[in-house]
Amino acid sequence: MCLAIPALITALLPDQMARISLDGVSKTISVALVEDLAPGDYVIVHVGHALSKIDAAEAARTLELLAEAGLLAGAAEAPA
Amino acid sequence: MCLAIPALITALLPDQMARISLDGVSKTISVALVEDLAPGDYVIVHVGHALSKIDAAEAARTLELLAEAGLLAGAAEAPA
Amino acid sequence: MKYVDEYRDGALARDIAAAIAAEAQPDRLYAFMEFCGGHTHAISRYGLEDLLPPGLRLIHGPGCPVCVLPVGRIDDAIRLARDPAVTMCTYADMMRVPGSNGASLMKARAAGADIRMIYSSLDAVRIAETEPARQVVFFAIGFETTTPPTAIALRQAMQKGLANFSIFCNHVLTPVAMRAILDDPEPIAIDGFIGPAHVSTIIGTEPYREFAETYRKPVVIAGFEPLDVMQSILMLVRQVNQQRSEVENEYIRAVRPDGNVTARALCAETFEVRENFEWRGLGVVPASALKLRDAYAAFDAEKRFAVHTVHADDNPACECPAILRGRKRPADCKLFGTACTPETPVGACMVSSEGACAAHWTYGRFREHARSAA
Amino acid sequence: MKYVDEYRDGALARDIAAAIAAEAQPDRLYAFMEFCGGHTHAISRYGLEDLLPPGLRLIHGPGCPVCVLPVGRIDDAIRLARDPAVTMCTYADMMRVPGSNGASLMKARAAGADIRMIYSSLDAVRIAETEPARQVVFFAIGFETTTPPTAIALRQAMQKGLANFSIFCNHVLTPVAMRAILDDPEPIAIDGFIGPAHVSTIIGTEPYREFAETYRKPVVIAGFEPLDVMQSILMLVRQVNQQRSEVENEYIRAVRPDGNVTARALCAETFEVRENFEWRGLGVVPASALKLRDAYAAFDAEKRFAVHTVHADDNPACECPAILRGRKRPADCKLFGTACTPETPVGACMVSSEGACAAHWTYGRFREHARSAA
Amino acid sequence: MSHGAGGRAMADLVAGIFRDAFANEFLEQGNDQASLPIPAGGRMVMTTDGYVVSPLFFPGGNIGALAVHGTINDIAMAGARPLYLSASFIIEEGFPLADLQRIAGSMGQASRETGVPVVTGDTKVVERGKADGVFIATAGVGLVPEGLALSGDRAEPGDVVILSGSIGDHGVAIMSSRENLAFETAILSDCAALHGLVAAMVDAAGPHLKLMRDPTRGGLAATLNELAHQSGVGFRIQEAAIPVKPQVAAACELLGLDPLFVANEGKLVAVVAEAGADALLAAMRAHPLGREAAVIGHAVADDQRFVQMTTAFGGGRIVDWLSGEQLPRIC
Amino acid sequence: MSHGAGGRAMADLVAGIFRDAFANEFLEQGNDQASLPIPAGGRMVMTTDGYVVSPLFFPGGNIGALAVHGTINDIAMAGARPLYLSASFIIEEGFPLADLQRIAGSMGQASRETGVPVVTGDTKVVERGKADGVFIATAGVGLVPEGLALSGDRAEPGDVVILSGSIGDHGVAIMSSRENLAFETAILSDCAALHGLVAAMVDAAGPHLKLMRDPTRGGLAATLNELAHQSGVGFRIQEAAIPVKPQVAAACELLGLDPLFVANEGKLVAVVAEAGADALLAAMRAHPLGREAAVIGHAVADDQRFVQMTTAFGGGRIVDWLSGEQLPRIC
Ligand code: SF4
Ligand code: SF4
Ligand SMILES: [Mg+2]
Ligand SMILES: [Mg+2]
Ligand SMILES: [Mg+2]
Ligand SMILES: [Mg+2]
Ligand SMILES: [Mg+2]
Ligand SMILES: [Mg+2]
Ligand SMILES: [Mg+2]
Ligand SMILES: [Mg+2]
Ligand SMILES: [Mg+2]
Ligand SMILES: [Mg+2]
Repeated sequence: MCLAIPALITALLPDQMARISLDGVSKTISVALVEDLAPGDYVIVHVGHALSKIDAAEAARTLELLAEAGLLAGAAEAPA
Repeated sequence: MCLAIPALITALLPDQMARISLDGVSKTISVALVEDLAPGDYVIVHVGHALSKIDAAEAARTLELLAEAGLLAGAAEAPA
Repeated sequence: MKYVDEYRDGALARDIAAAIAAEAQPDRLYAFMEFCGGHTHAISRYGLEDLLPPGLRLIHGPGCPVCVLPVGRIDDAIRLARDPAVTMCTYADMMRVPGSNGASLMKARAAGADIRMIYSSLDAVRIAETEPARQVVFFAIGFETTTPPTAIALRQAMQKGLANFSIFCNHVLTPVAMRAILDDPEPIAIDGFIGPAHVSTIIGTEPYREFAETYRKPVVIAGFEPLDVMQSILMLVRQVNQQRSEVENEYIRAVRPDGNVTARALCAETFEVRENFEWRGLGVVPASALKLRDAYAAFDAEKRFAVHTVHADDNPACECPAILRGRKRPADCKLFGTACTPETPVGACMVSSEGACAAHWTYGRFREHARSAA
Repeated sequence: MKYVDEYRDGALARDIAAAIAAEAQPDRLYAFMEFCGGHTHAISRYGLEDLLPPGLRLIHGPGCPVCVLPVGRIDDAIRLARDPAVTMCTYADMMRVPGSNGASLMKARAAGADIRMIYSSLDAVRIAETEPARQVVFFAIGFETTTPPTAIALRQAMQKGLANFSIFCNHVLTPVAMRAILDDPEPIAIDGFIGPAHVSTIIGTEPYREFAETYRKPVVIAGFEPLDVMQSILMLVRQVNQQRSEVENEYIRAVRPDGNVTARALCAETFEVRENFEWRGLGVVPASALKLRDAYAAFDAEKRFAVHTVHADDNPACECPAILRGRKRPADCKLFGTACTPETPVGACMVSSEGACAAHWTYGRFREHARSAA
Repeated sequence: MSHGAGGRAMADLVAGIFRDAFANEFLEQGNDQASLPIPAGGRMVMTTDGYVVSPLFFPGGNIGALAVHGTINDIAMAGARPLYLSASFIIEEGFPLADLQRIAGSMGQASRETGVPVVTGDTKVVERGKADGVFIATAGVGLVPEGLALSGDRAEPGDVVILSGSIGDHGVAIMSSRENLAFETAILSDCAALHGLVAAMVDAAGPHLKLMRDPTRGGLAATLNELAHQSGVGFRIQEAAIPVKPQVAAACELLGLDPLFVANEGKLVAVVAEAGADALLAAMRAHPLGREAAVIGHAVADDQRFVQMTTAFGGGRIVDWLSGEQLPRIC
Repeated sequence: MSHGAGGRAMADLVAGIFRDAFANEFLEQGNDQASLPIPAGGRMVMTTDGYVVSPLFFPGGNIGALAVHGTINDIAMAGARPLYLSASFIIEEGFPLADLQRIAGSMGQASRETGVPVVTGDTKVVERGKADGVFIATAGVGLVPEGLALSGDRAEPGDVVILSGSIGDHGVAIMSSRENLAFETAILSDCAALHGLVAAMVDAAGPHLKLMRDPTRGGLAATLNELAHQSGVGFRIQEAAIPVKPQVAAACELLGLDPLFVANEGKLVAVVAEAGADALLAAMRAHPLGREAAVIGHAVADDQRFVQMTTAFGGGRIVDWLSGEQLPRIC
């Protein structure tokens, strides 16, 4: 696999570097691979590099889909 | 001072080296500085080099002189 | 952890499991391959198999760049590391991977080689900068996810004018490996793919289209959290039931259709495709790996140190090729748990904890044991 | 040990002591300088002063090559050793000798410098041969005794074509230092010299003739064993009593009149006299030390590493200059036993155990203590 | 520090730094061994550990405090009262005296706070490059009350497994201070002496208490596997019951590590007969070092000696021993 | 050996090599501490030492035997019966297992021969270049009979100083095996456990015996100076009375060393009231490890605490502490 984890950008630094935070753990990473970042964004971090920005709206939509799938199951299990 | 000690040559080795022995302790040294050595000779050894061959006859003579000095002292101490 | 914990909700997982159970047809078998070790890890770590109906089987794919690197390349790395002038920088994952005759970077280090475990590709550049008297070689491994960080390290080294930095490039290509599995002359029992999470953040969804359209295998790109996996299984079951074969994207919060354009452009400029590359468990696969372009020959460790990889055979008793194609299970291998354990791995599937055999050893054995006890 | 034990016979020593007591005139003082630390060592180690009449005093000379090396040259050696490319090879004696600000090779090594203690000059050659990537510098120190082994090492290094071997030459000359003491403008209370043992095996008896003939000081070359020293004192008492001043040779078993001709020829071919050299305790003494001849410039560490010695002052409270000339005793120095001890030596006389102050500290204090208690 | 043998400088150093830091009547005796009173009754326990931590100073402690607490804990795990410690130092030439003083100071403080004196010691200095700053080996003895016989082989099916608090703090604190990993967190090592907690536990659970062990190197996973192996049982534990601090979980995610395998230095695992479990848990929670104590599972009959875990997610897995050191991962 | 933490490989290694080598019922308990019976009566003594010898194998022994004998000796010097040992190993990555086995084997043999079991142990492996092969720290406890209170501060003017045998053997054996010194001799280290000799001495001299100490690092000179300092007396010793083997004397001449400062590992110095000296000497000479025992001097009143020596030659000198390590000299 490729171990990567979503983390919050807390500060942009010179030389395309940034500070990230993950539940009280912070670290400096490279953000050279991702454009248009701002503090407050979440990025997927892999081997000290941001690979991708997390799309908050899509994340919310995925959670809705998950909940929906669960609900459907409830519906399916319930006598139709 | 120059720490040096008389040791017995037990074997001559190639490249102007030799084995020496000192009361059960043996070691390899350079004998490049002393000519005409043979096993059985005693040499003065300093920083891994033989500096000088011991002259057995002179050594004996020195011991005689020492004994003599002692005797003289005895004579001197005795009522003249 | 935001964007993590919410995808690890066990209650919701049981609901989705119920949906899968409800939708899966009891009279047929479903076999899905999760290509990536990340999914294998989630499945094992969270015990997802306990939540799936008996007719649904997950096949652990070759998606671990550590596992698939062939013995010959490990031997190369060890040989490079033993050069007294060389400081070898490697991700820690590679330390225990066995080369020929049980050699490994771990053992080479114990025998005196200067090998540093790094966390980021940029650490290797920093070491080259700090220790100009050393020849620093970066042991670059990984799929499309890990390739752009290598390209960035190369850029940094060039900017800093580091003449003592070079890259031993072993980056490999995910879609090519998937195709190699599907192209196997013997029939493959795979009904669909759980598609890579982080690889897809770089390459996007487009490269999987051929598997859906040409090979008629549904692909659902999924995140590495357990709910992502559950959801993608549900989506695959639905495609199968509806006789669809499309590329769907469950991991839409991080994966765009065109992936990371910046990263891909950088990689295209830096690397070119190798004619052939050997994969542990899959054999030689044409056009399945990358090397540095000629423009960067000065930074290519293979050129600087005249590396000539010597092929070394895998153990013939190892069932990895069949396991990676879904034909056998780890417990079917004679070596499993005897000659081959995580402490002394024989084949690709045991090398890292994401390998199919290692995952079964670490997380799965008790299930079989419980079954046999029952 | 043959040629050793027979010269350590305490009973015979007491007889010779009796002879000295009998022959020494009770109404006059005798002050003899043993130039060499070897004699100082024998005197202290065997407690010879207890065997001598009260009117006979021994003055410990500067005959320890470790003690007399000035701070500036120690600083040079430390500076060389700190060069990351350099492996400094030194006789262990030099390790603790203080340079400026309490620096020493021991501390430099503790701080990471690559410093090896060697037993023989040839060990340095062996290290250079074994470790071709290191710049091996041999810290050559010593009187005429230790100089020929350095010349041999140079010959070996040349034969082996070792481009990574060089010599930091600090060899010094015994007769020149004796003359410097005698040439002091203030009067010197020295009635005669116990002449060097092992130095004389190389230089022979001839170089001392000027001290007997010009300066009218008797010289008796003596072995380093305690009976040799006792006997030489007796011989000096006799010369004084008979108003002779000759060069006599008590150490005739090892010292020939012309010394070691082979060794001297080799040294003459290898080294030339320096214009000036500083001695700790004696100051700058013209023509008192050796350097490599220009023909061997390639092996001269001073040239290879552009060594420019910076003079560093001795502690002005240190009484070494007066002690080395017989005008004061260690206990007369304010620093003795307080600021200056063998653990933290301030002056030349405390640096090695053969220095006058160190010998008094180690072996002699109790005598003074006994006196003051009595 | 300079490399030496038997010199006065070294003797003075030992006398100065350590005698001051550890000051107690036994060390004052100044001999090569300490003469010590033996309390009446019971059996003696003895233990030793070598401490080789890197870096030597880390958030929440240093090698010195660790060397005191760790050995006290191994004594305490037998239910014993720790009596005396010895300390052997192996120091690399050139090691800063100020650091040695800080370490000795921490040991002295730990020793005073725990009431366990360092009664005898030794110092060796080795050449530069032949050690790594300083290594400390401590040994300790303690007195275990007659009749109490805790041992790793006493777990039986049905026994309850209790963990005294959150896991992974020490290992994460150490990793956060390693230069090459370069992350920052407020997590401190949990380094602490557990004999006080243990005394309360022995009081509360009496003969129901079967064994205790501190999950140090290899973490909770290694300890449970050791115990399973030694007792010939399996364990079944609940992931959801195991306390893990959010920062520890986050750091582990970042490095690809599993908190179950990360070292602790102030935690213990107890196995207790079911009848004593409630009393034991209550006593632990009443002690400052056991406030977060939790039942995490129980022993089961299993001739495979598996440690099985129900994940927080609801699935099942085996918690295996690690093969070698857990290294930060990228895949 | 590979660098690891808490892995099964390491646990197996410890179990395999050390359990086999040290085999005893206490170690068999398999816990992180050993539970031990305490014999009745008396006080306990505890000691520790770190062993860092180079080379690890030398004529007459190796670091393993040394680590057992040395710690037993420090216990025995209190007149105590050694009971139990602990052993902590710090091993450099890449250290050959065969060498470790040899060392463990020697320790096991020494432990069996002396009847003092190694009851608990620990192993740490550090990265290559961060140690020097293997370091061992042993600790030990022993039981000293009620009423016996030997201590370095008990020498009084008039007391007799007895040395148990020839000096310098261990140090010369070690030096002869150091590559850079390169000399050969038949001298073996005197490495031996002295508790048997000590038991005979305690029996023979009873309350007359004041103290014992083993002249290890720094040799006889360091030990006498330590004792002078601790007791506030001087010593006056006779060089001619001190046994030195001819090869030891010769090696010392060659290297410019003084046997008085060279380490021993199987010798002791005893200080005894004059009334007990003859009985003590006789008892020592009757024991295989004390056959060459000799009265070498006596304590004197001296507020300077000098160790004075009448040389074999008839003169007098002070035997000082060494300033730092004794190094081979050329001048
Ligand atoms: S158990 Fe080992 S040998 Fe067998 S298939 Fe798996 S990896 Fe290959
Ligand atoms: S005691 Fe020290 S400072 Fe004084 S004269 Fe001697 S060497 Fe110089
Ligand atoms: Mg290398
Ligand atoms: Mg250097
Ligand atoms: Mg322990
Ligand atoms: Mg422990
Ligand atoms: Mg423990
Ligand atoms: Mg000690
Ligand atoms: Mg001790
Ligand atoms: Mg000891
Ligand atoms: Mg001792
Ligand atoms: Mg332990």
